[in-house]
Amino acid sequence: MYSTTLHLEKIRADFPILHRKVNGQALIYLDNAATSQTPLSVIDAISDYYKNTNANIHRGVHALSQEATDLFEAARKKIQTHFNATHAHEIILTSGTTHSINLVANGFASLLNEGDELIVSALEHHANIVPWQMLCERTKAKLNVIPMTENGTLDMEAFDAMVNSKTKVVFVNHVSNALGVINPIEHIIKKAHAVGAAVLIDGAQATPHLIPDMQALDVDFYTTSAHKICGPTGIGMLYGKEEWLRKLPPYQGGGEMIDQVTFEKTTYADLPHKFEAGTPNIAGGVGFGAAIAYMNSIGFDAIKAHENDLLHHATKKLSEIEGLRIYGNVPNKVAVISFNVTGLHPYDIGTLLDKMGIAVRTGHHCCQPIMDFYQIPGTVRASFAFYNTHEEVERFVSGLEKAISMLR
Amino acid sequence: MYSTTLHLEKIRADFPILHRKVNGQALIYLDNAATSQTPLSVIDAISDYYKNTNANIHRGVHALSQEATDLFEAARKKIQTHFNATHAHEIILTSGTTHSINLVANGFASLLNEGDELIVSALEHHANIVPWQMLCERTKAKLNVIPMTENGTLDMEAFDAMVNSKTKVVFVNHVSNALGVINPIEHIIKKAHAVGAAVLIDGAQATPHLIPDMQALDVDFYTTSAHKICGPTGIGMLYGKEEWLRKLPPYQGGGEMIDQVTFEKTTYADLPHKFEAGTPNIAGGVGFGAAIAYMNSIGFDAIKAHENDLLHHATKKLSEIEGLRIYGNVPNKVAVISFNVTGLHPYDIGTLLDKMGIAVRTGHHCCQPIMDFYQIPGTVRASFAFYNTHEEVERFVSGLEKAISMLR
Amino acid sequence: MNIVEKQAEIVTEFALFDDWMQRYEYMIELGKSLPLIAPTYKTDDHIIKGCQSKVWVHAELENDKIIFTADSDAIITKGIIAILIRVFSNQHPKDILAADTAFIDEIGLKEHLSPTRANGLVSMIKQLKMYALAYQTQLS
Amino acid sequence: MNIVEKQAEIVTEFALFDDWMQRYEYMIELGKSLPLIAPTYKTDDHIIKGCQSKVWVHAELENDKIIFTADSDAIITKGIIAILIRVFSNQHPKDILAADTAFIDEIGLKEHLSPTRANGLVSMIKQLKMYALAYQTQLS
Ligand SMILES: Cc1ncc(COP(=O)(O)O)c(C=O)c1O
Ligand SMILES: Cc1ncc(COP(=O)(O)O)c(C=O)c1O
Repeated sequence: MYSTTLHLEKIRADFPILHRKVNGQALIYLDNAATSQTPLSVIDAISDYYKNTNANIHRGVHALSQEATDLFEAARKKIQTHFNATHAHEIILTSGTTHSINLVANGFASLLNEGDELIVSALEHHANIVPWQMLCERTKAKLNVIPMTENGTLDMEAFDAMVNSKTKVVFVNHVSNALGVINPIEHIIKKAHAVGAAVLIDGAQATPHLIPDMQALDVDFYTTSAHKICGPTGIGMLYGKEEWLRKLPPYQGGGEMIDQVTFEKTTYADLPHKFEAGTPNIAGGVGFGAAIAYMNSIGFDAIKAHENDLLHHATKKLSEIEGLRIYGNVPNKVAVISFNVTGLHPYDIGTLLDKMGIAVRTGHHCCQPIMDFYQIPGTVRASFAFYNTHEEVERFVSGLEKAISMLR
Repeated sequence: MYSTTLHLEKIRADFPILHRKVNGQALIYLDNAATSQTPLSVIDAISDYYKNTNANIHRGVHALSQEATDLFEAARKKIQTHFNATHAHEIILTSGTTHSINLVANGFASLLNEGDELIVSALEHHANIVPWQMLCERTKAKLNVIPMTENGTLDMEAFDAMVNSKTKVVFVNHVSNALGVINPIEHIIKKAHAVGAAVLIDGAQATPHLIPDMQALDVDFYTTSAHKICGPTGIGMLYGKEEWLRKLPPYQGGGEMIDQVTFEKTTYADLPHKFEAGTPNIAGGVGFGAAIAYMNSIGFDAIKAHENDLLHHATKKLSEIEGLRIYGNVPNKVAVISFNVTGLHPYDIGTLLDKMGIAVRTGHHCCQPIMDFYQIPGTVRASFAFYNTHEEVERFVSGLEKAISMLR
Repeated sequence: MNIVEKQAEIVTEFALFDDWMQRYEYMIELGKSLPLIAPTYKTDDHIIKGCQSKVWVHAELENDKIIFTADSDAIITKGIIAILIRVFSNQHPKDILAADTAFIDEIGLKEHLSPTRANGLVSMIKQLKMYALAYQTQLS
Repeated sequence: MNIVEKQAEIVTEFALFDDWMQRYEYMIELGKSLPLIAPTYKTDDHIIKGCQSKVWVHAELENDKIIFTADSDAIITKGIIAILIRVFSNQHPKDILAADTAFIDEIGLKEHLSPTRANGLVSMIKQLKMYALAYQTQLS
């Protein structure tokens, strides 16, 4: 019963980990929103880098250093092309989404005044809340929150009423990691731009499922982590419009990001180096590029079609379970299902599923405000990737039924 | 003519890259201070992680997440043991030395007042200058510089006279990356502690050659990058004394580093998580642990003996070349030789050596103040590792002689 | 029964089961028999940190022995704390402090012994021993 | 000679050499023949960014053609800029703008063509073309 859009057997052969056993059972990995699995082509790109090319990059005159620089810059170029950024130097390679958002939030410290307003959404990951709270503490700017509604979407009327001439930055995720709901970022960007505010979109959960187009979105900042899209840990990207990246002061100080250093005065290097202090995660960058190439070799149209199949299949099956509630069960969402079963704690369900080899995430998913809204301690979250199968969905659902019967 | 202390043939077999050709010649890699090469055991640890265990760590109830967490925390433990830190939670895993220093400098922003003094040395890497300059700009603290002397050592009398009750932080590298000189950090730490100042030691260039003992040094902060000690890129450590790590506010905001998040108030997690926002470089951490294990399997006594051999051999040979000046040619140094040849530009020498397969670094080595002191555009730096051989030293010296004769 | 005997008893009980399902079903059963903490003690300062579910524990001294009561919002966690309390409740503080907890491994709950943060077993044991230490100090 | 002819001439010259040593020796030789920039132009605003060595370039228009002069503190860099100037100096701005630079690859200096920052060849070409663009705009 493999999907028709993808050659799943072949794809799954690319992922060694999908063939291992957990607690004596074949692993069913449904924790893709936390981190995706890594195909051999990415693992090999990293190994090959260390076996053949490893050297510190930029400024080295020797061949290895040049080759390593070329590999790293080729990855930046691949990322640029994938996200359709205007310039390669608009792609800052960071250690991940968290780093990217902190970089931007820190940069705004020098651009904000007391009384300025920022807008966040109630659906954000802590990574897109805490850095801005720190910024507000430093600048005395005010943080306004777009409220969420019972079905897990944003209250856009409230947002529209919230935007005004004091609004300086709006930061919202493209897709909520806790619920999988796709937010109306096009509208948010247009509305914010109308009052001259900058918009940062946290794309950590969107990029595994779709290709956001930087130029079409006209977004100011967009960020993701490689480990969410089949890439390695410790590397991610911050896209920033050139004009914004020029406006923001540098974040970290160190090598690479300087032009001239004296103890009296230091001047900074050009983009992208201004924001890439120190030796970057070179192997990580190379792996990130390989991951983008891998995903495109599968094709995002096919990925989307297959994932939607899985999502609808699973949603239908789960809806038949008594007392099961799916949070954020709206049409416009990615293949993530967040749910609870009346009277049962998500931790209990997760623990029993794990004994059956089924990996789901339980807890607040770094989104405590959403849990507070629903007044729940957490949810069980099953998140799917293109390498998951309908059989896995079946096994997950029957495993869940078994767990429920044990716990009731 | 392999060294007697190390089984070099066996060791070199661990490093695939050492067997490759560059510009048609067998590679001689003498750019170890920029980044060290990576043994198979580290490459395999990373590959194995992705093939068998990859999952997002902490808070996951499923087996993969637990296993990945255990691997990552075992690496932290290995690092703790290696550097003899009192607690594992005193080891913060960062993306590298640059990140570590920025974390500490940023933390002091809330602890300093106008008029407070900081002490830096003239021998620092930009990574240990620029973050503190940014801090001084933010806090109006004053940056004092320990001057250097003609032979590349620090003027310790000037330092002693500089320390006073207004001194709040002193930051010096253990070993200068541009010159290889070992600085008297024990004295610096004692003197600074006498006035209650904190000391950060940048150990990026010391840790490949010796094992600093955190407890014996009684240092407050110590930092290095894994890629300097046979580990992967994108990961490093910040050791901090527990009391100091508790005093410093968090650096980046995000997942993992929080206890409770509401839009009104956020509280932070305990050490080490308070300083590890977001998904860490998990595979990098695992590789870092493997690198520490690898270095210890060779043994630092043997490493030191062999590197000293290479250093003395090379120093002797180079000293015979007319017009060649070694900077920082003092007894207390690691296996790094920084030099110039009268009338020749380091870039020219580096370029010709590269054509002969010999990788050295040329330029300011991210230490412009040192270059300004000597009034030179840069130096040629040959930096040795335990896997280098006497034959390589010979070929380097004769290659250099050839380059000089071409350029003169 | 002393701590070692109680541990042995539990190990014997769990040895009857063939698979994890039976073990977990029994643990859930045990959770239902947990001596419940008085509602007044179900406060934040009785919560054990480091669990994904909430666990409250209270300790009282009776005749130089500690009586533990507890609760959790998750049933498996309740089972785990129930096992610990069955072993440690009604024991002298010094015996609690001296006890080892290798039996956890023997009853097939090894995965809960990892010092990571998702499960709270290590934190629970630590907390029970903290109570013991406090009362021990008070007694001596 | 036009640009293409000059490039062909240089390619022919370099084809005589068997190995990199001869090529570099010749380049160093060429460096010594570089039409030197007047000392007054050896200022920071004539420096080309992106080289590890310093390179100064100046351009003047004579009879609708650009005359380049230059200098560097490194001799190999001097050789590289000398080759570029030999090709581009005394040419019309529009021809300089239209020229391709594939000959660099043919004379075995491919490694200098990487757009990384350690060597400055790409920056040098860019700078020469910038001068050409400026004068071209002025002429039209
Ligand atoms: C002494 C010293 N400090 C700091 C650094 C910066 O380390 P990284 O680039 O790994 O952050 C280096 C590496 O070049 C160094 O040699
Ligand atoms: C929506 C969202 N934002 C931010 C993050 C943080 O990403 P990272 O941990 O890779 O920095 C995540 C990942 O958990 C996420 O899902």
